[in-house]
Amino acid sequence: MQRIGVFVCHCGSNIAATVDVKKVAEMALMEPGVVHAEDYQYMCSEAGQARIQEAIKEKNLTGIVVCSCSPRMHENTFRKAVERAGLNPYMVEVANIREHCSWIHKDIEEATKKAVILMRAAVAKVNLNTPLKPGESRVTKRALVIGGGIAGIQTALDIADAGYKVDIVEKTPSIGGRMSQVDKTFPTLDCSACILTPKMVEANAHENITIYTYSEVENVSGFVGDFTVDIRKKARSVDMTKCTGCGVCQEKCPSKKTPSEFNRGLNNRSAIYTPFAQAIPNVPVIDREACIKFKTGKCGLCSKVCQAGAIDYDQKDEIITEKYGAIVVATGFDMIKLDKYDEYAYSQSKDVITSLELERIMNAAGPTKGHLERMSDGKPPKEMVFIQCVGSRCSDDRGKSYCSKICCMYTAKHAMLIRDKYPDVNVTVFYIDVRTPGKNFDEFYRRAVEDYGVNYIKGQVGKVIPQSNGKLLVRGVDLIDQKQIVKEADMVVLAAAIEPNPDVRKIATMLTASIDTNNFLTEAHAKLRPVESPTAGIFLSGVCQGPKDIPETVSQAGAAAVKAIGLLAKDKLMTNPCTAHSDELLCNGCSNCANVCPYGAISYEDKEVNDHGKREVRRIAQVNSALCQGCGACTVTCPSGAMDLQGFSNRQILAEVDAICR
Amino acid sequence: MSTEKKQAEQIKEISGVNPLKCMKCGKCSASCPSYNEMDIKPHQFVSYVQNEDIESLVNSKSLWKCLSCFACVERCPRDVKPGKLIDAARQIVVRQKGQDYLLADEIPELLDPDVPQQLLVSAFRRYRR
Amino acid sequence: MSIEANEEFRPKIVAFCCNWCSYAGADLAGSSRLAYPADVKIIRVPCSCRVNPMFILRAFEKGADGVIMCGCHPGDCHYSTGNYYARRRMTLLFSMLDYIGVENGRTRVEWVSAAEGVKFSTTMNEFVEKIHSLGKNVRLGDLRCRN
Amino acid sequence: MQELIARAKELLANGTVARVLGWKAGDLPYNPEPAYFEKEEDFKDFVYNGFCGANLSKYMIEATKLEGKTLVCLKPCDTYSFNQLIMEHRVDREKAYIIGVGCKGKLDIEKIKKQGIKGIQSISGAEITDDAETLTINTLYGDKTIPYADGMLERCHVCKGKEHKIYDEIIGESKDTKDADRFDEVSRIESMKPEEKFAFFQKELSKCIRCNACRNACPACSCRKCVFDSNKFDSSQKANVDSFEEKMFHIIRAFHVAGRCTDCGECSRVCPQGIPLHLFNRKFIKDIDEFYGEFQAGEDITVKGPLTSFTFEDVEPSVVAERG
Repeated sequence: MQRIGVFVCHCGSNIAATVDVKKVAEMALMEPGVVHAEDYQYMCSEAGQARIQEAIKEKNLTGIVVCSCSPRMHENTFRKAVERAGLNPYMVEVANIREHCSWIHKDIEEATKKAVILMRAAVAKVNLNTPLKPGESRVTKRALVIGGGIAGIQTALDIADAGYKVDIVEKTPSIGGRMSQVDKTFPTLDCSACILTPKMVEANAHENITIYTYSEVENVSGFVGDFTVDIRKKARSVDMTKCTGCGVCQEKCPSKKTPSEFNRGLNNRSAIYTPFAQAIPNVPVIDREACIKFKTGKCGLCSKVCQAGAIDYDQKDEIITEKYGAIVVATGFDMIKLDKYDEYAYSQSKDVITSLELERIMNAAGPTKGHLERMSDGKPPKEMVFIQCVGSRCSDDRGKSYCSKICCMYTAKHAMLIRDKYPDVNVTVFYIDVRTPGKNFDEFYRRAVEDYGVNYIKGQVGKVIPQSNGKLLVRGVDLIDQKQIVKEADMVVLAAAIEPNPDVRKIATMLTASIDTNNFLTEAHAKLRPVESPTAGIFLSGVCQGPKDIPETVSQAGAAAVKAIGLLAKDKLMTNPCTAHSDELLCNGCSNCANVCPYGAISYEDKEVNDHGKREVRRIAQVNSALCQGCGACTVTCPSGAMDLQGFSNRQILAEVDAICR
Repeated sequence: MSTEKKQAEQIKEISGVNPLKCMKCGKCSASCPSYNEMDIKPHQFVSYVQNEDIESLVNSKSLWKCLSCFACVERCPRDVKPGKLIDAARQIVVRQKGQDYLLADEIPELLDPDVPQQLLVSAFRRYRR
Repeated sequence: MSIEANEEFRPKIVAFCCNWCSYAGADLAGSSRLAYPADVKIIRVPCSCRVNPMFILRAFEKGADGVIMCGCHPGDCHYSTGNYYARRRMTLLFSMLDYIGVENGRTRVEWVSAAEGVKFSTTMNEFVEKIHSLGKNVRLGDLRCRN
Repeated sequence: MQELIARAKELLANGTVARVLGWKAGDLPYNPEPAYFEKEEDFKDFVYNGFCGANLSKYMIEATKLEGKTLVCLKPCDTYSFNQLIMEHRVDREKAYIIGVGCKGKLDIEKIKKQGIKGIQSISGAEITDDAETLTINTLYGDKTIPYADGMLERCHVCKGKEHKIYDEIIGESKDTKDADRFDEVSRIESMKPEEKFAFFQKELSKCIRCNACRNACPACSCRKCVFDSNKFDSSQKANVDSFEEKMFHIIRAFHVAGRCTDCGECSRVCPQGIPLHLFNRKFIKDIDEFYGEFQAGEDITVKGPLTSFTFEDVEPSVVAERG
């Protein structure tokens, strides 16, 4: 029989205001095995932990139940506390009487009753707990960063500077990401390329960084400290070791009709291409779908003009398998598709563009060489309208429920830059709210209004109608002046919502990292662990976790790097001891458990067993506890109940069921 | 419950709209073809219901100026759909039995020759219900 | 029984929640103060695939009026595939319970992610309401000895 | 039968097999029982006829642990069970010599008796050497004749086919005796109102005396130690009528064999109380077929069972309620 101590936390008034904590402690003493019960202001505090430790020593406690907040919050705190008092850390169970009780119920009597039942279930479970010992697993001192935008680059640089090897896997032919498409950055207006390119170069030159561009993560197995990842290096058709990056092939390539991804389809690129001038690596790829050689077998011009002999039409996709201790996801974002927003005429008029397209138009290396002009006729606009919140803050299925966060600021930036460079152009911004939290952000927005004369109108646009004269009729409203506004514009710029890169769902599944309904990766704790995924060893960097601007992305990237470094710095990791275990006397050797094990942790061996004096060789399931992650799939598929899960055993769960239904 | 409160609840029930979801973007008013004729603007319908000022709403010109074109319903990003609110407010008036809000004889006078007959008939059928 | 007959029916409801998604979803419902009836008591399991049909039957046998199991959305399982197995097991179990005449509203599976505090709360509210409409569980006690 | 005996003796004599697993005559004309035959003289009691319903596959779990090969007589439907046992590594194929014995449907003495036939002294026509069309029953009250099919076990009316799925040699002819749909009864119950379903199963299960015959005969229920006898589930108190196992025994048993049950029908055949236990197993089989595609356990040992596999598009458990 266990000697159990029950400790009921007030959590200030968080619990005590709705749950009669004294009553819970009092009722605990009536439970089997309970020899000590008390309540205290803050169990997680130093003093609270000390009380548990004292009670263990004074009353020879063998099991502890803490009635407090969620075990996801403080289970570890209490485990460590009892360990210091000489008790096995797995002899602790937490009854969640805050998140699952005091915070959701108002009636004191009802909440107290429930808290007592939750306490009983935890006592029933701890009565059956057994001391568990964690195993050890090694840590591969290498990190993988998925995504080569500013988030991925920054994370990789920080990890590499700490002395660890890092690989960056980037899907497109060059690193750089969305930031490389941006012309100027707010709130300082410095040129995006000027601050990004040095970082790209540094990453490329860093002895600890290996960059795989035009590559994708194909498969992930293993677990924290010991992931095995297959990376598909897509055939570039250009030998990276030979290419000098002279660019002649791109000039001579006769197939020049593919919309440029980098310029958001505003102009075309050749079939053999580098996405942009500062691309890293500065080695082109052949787009096999567009290449005449691949389509018809004829042409081969690039090969003829290449002095280095780098063109290799026979190159095949290559699978690189590498081991990693930590994985950082930095998959970034894209703009949402606007096909559901007919009222803004995006697909009807070339002069209705997204903000990212405007970035390319304003960029000196862009399709218009940096001249502000209409994409339909090349004429300079006189009247420009910006529409905010297109697809953001929507509760219908056309857009996203969240605020995209960056649009207010980049719209102010665009408006300001246009007014600065083309003072004769009128700029009108239709907004719902202008959101500018951030250092020097509101000052920036006010400058657009006060110094540059940008016309901000509180109100939304209902419809944009292309006119026969080539102009765009914008029908909006000014909610302050209470009047409808009908305005002819030359260009309309839509601040389209941003969404996580669609590939992230596939990646999250491979990593078993959780993801929300908007495809943003979930953090382990919204406030306290914002750069870690709940899946151990997976870290989050940049917009894949939620909308953010460049400064925020860079700081989060650094934070993710630190977390990854913290992991890589360890030589060994303690493994979760809550693993499956097969009772050799009950095991039939039927293989059903091995069939459902996602980790290949179950093998079979012919073993001599002594079944109550009867000796025989039997085929017995063996669990490799280093591989087992403790999901429990095997325990249910086992018909004889031989397979059980330590820490969540059949008897423990049934005891909880019984206690709740009592 | 006061009559106004009851009516406000009734409007929410008939329309199926939760006015608290409105973020006051004004897209409804921007879309409305009858905006200039209205005394209470489409985006204000929401706050009138929220503030339970149904008296003003049912006595407004807007009630009968709304064409039920549903542009606002179509485009509302927050699922608030002011067109449905005003439609519900109309229902409230229609349901007040015995109270003549508009006599059939008064209609020709109000007629705009540009309004298609079909629209008139269908609207008449709709609001006479 | 007869004395309690006039008392308000307070169902006993057991909710099995996987540690990674649904238990966290329940925590989020808590920290967002999204109320649901106190009749629901949560048991934490590592994964929905840890839920043995025997646990559910045992709950009913011990007097539970409803049992709900929550796990990560299919495709999002922390252990990759656990909820796919759980889905098959629960489908077959529920179908069997329906077959022997147990009201099928007494069992439910809902996929709730760690970010879906609202869904957790709504689901629990709905489920409790459903159990209220079904009343006390009388059919899942002893099938053998009653008459 | 004589051909079978001769061949068995021959294999025993030449050392191919160390023993023969078949049936020996019981004390009544209709209750042969499974038995081992190791010596030539043992064969005087050997019998194989229409009453040899017992599925001998399960005995092979222990038999293949013995020294030398065991000759086992398997009817076509028994071979599914044997395959399933191979899949689960419970029998050693190398230590079995399988003679696929002919089968023209097995007989159910209870069903015969229910037709008002009492005082049975002997039965002819059950030897199945002919076409097995008529049974002549010699009773204290004179001879009675019934069509063979009217005396057949329920499972034979939904026969899986006359093909042996695994064998070393075949002796005797088999006949596909299927003349009904095996899911008819399940569908009938499914269409009842919940109260009716409940009343039906309550009535049937109330007969159970927990003799464990079903579990002992079932080739899928072959755990070294059953969960109902194991303290791992705290359900080992067999005598306690209030205990968990008493209440849910049959549902849990059916669940444990779901996806592994070949529908051999032994559970219902051996139940002394005549509970149609196969209706539980068949419900699972029907659901599995409907939800996850046709599946016959023991037919193909390379296919994973439906409960140890999945597809991303599987139906949600809510299908049960939606189906109405």
